[in-house]
Amino acid sequence: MATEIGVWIAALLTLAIYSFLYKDNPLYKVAENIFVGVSAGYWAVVLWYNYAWPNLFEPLVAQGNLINLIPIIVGLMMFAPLIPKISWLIRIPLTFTMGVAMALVILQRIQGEIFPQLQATFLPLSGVSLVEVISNFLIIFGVVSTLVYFYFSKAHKGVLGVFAKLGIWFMMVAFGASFGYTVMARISLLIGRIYFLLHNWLRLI
Amino acid sequence: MKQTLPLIIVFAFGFFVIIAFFIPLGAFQSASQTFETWYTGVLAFFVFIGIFNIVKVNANKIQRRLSDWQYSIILLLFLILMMGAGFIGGPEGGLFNYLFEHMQIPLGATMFSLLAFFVASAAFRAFRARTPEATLLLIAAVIVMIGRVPIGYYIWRGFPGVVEWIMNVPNTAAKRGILFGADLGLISMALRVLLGIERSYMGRGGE
Amino acid sequence: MSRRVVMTATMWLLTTRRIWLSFFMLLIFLVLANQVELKAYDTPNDDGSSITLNWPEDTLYNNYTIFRAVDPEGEFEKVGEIADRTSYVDTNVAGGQDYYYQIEAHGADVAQSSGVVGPVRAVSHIFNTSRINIAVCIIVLFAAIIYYIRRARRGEALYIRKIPGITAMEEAIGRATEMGKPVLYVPGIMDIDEPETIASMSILGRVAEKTAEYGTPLYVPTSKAMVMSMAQQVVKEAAIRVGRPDWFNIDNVRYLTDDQFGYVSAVDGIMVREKPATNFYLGKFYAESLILAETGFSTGAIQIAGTALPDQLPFFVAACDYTLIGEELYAASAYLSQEPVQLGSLKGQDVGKLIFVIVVILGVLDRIIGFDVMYNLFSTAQQ
Amino acid sequence: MNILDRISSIDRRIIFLLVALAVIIPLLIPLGLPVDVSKPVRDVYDMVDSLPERAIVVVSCDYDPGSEAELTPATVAILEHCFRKNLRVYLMGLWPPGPELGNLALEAVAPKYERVYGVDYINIGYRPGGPVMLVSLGRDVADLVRADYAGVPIDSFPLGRAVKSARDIDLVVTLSAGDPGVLHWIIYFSARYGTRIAAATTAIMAPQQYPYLSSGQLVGLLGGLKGAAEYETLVETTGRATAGMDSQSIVHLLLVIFIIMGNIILLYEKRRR
Repeated sequence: MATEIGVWIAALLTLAIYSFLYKDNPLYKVAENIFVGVSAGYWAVVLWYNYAWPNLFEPLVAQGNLINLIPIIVGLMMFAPLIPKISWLIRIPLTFTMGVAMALVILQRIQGEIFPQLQATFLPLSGVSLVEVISNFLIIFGVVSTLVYFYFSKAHKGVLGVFAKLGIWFMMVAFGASFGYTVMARISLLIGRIYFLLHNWLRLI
Repeated sequence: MKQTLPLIIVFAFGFFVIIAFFIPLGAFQSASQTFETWYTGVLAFFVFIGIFNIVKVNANKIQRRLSDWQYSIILLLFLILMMGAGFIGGPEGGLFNYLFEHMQIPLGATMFSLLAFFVASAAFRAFRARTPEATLLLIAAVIVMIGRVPIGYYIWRGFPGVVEWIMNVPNTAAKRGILFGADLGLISMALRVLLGIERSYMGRGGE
Repeated sequence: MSRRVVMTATMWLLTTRRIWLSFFMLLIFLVLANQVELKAYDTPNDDGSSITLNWPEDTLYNNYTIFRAVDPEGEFEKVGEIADRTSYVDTNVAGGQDYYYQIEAHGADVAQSSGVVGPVRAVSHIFNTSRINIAVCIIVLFAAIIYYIRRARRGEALYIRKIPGITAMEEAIGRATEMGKPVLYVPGIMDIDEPETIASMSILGRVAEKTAEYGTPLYVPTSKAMVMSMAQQVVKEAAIRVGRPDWFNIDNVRYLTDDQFGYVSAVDGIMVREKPATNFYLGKFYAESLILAETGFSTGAIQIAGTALPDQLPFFVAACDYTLIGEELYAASAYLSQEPVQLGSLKGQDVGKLIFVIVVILGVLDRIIGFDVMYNLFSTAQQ
Repeated sequence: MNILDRISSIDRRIIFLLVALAVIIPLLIPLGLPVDVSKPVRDVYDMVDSLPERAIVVVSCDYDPGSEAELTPATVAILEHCFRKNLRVYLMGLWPPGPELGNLALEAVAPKYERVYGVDYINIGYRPGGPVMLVSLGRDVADLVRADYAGVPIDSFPLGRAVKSARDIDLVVTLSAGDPGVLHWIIYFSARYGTRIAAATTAIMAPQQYPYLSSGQLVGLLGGLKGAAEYETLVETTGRATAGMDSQSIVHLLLVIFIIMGNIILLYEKRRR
């Protein structure tokens, strides 16, 4: 068994959370609240040392870089709702960040996703092996039929209906794949914890 | 003022960033850089306000003796402990890292691993082939689940190849179709925000 | 004939002592043939802050040193070194100044200089021509969306197809009424700035109308305080609309906790205690989707789910009776609310999808013919 | 009461116990099942392997303790490869706890190859601002990064000065557990600046990455713990990922049996009606 106190703390907290599987209980709730408290504190400290001090405050205090006052003042407006009279000021940081972020969403989704993904769908249907021709055809067909499924302006009847139906089949296979992978992820996390208990704490492996 | 100024801000900054994307002139690029830096600065305050809200909600809970208020004391205690350790000892201070390594990591890692058990019980109870669509989903899921782990390879050497094909062909096709649809949705929402038609995000601040 | 020439030459070489000379000549020839062919030009579409150099790949060399001068006759100074690449961008240039470049290539045991190229000058461009395609795309999409929103606002009825999950909603509420059990509506765990949550609120309005009409209790537990106040307003207004203001009970629309797992276990508690006959999960969900759907299944409720995140859809599809997949959630919200902005945007997005389908088909045909026009049209390559 | 009825009304805690045993037993008594290597993983390996010595690789730890079990083994395996190839590592994170988790991995791997902090690798810590930050990071690293994770000015390190913009970066490897993460590296960084991106993601996110693999926007992909185990196989180390693969196999088998049994019960119930 491990002798360091740290490993014991970690192991006991791990077991406290697993006690939830039996039923909800005070031990679990204690662990849960420690987690929220510790993570929030961690965020604050890291943000300060990594970013807020060297990028915002230090240039202002040490180098007299007054332009940094702008993001600081706008950022402080996030606290405006505490004073009802000026609570509307919070809209300034909200709209500023939304403006910049949404503009970049428009640009980058087109440059980084729509265009390259369209290009990647222009697949060759000749001059490659038969398996590839079939696979490429299925990809093109799958993309088109999925798009047809999400076309809301026409009733899904006739040819459109057939495409939509096939679109949903493609999606179901894709969701099945995601499902398998998600299961894998959750199990991996469990393995990680049990490995910790057996290896670092109990020293069995 | 309360309505118009925010709408002018969102419109002006948004369209400036879009236009600057197409204009390589130095002035436009450095202005973009400045706005993006400000954005990051303002966003840092979002985190601070998040922490502030956690404190407010829990202090309120303790003060009004709402149900389970005792746990809020624990939460605040550890929040203060972590911040104290970090701000007094520095981010590389012993206690700060100790708390991170021996409390935050195991707690965070264990929290989500609980889901492994729920996946298992759901696999038994809820994942049923009630419709043709659900059947297709389950078959694909079972192939991936077996084919992606070493036992699949052990049972049949061709398994990983089948899984890769599923991932590369039907999965890619459907995910790409979904992606195009989602991108259009996002762009249309972004446009509505920039034009001030969509304002619900402002509600976070109250009236 | 050439064969004879080569033969004679070889014979001549081999039979004389001039073989050494020929070796020397061959070396010179190789060196000359391998002289690095350097190209230098103003970086296109930039702000005039750089000059791009490139040269053909050669397996003999892997390290390159770049020299620059302001006068071809003057002193060349080293500006950079680069390994395993055949291009270099000099960013340390002054606008309007003429520059001359030369590079030196180094291999395992060979070194070679290029000729001097120049003059080159860094020029500031006003429009990035390589991004015209993106500009056109933005204009087309914006135009389509704005056009349809305006049409919808003018009161024009825009058609949206029926979505299976919506018809099922009414039946499911009816079933709960028959069984005398409540309805549970979970609007996801995110705040009201998420589009999914906004869509969920429009759908909640219709669900509340129906439940109020039938007098069935409706529980709406939320994970965010803002969502709670919005949901209370929505439910209350719905009750007033159908003339049942007495039905609205503010305690049924409650804020539980922000914490993800705390919220799920509390919602699970409601399911187990109250045994609602119908569960709606509409909004943005993460890992909790699985726990909710499984618990709901075990209590025997009819479950209708909808979310846009593909990661969580599989659990809903496998464990719920009806699932609104991805954008169907927004379509359902537009369909039920008949709000012009939502209807118009949806229609505009449909135009976008139609364009994408046409582009894909043209692109594939183009590929078969072998023109690659479409491919180049959608190129976003860096220059 | 018939046996199927009894099974269908089984207490879920018994299922929990079975799952726990299916994980514990193979960890104690390893089966040593062979790990096959898939193409997306090999592509990452080949990419890293083809980089010239002293090339700069950005390793972005975009995860938190919740996904530590899946992504730390991948981080360790990639760092192992980078240091062995004498590449320079520029570690950062889009999630606050990421760089500290990365630091634990660095501390485990760097001494093995005698790599020096500030010269061979550096940790620039958490970078807030998500996608918008990535756009400005690619344009001007120096403007954005002023200090390393411990608050030491970046200019005091030789490696700190070596990266000025996206042009100086040869490869970005993102270890990604959600947003912001791999998607944002692709569409906000790579699409703008042309930098190559390789990724290790949680298994949940892996299927979403295939469209980017097929378009070449992603160089390669390590999907979940299995991806990490494959990378461990390629760099010839046995870490936590390889150790977990037997348990992973057995639990998957168990779950497939659960799914099949659940559906047999469904059929049986249908027929009885």
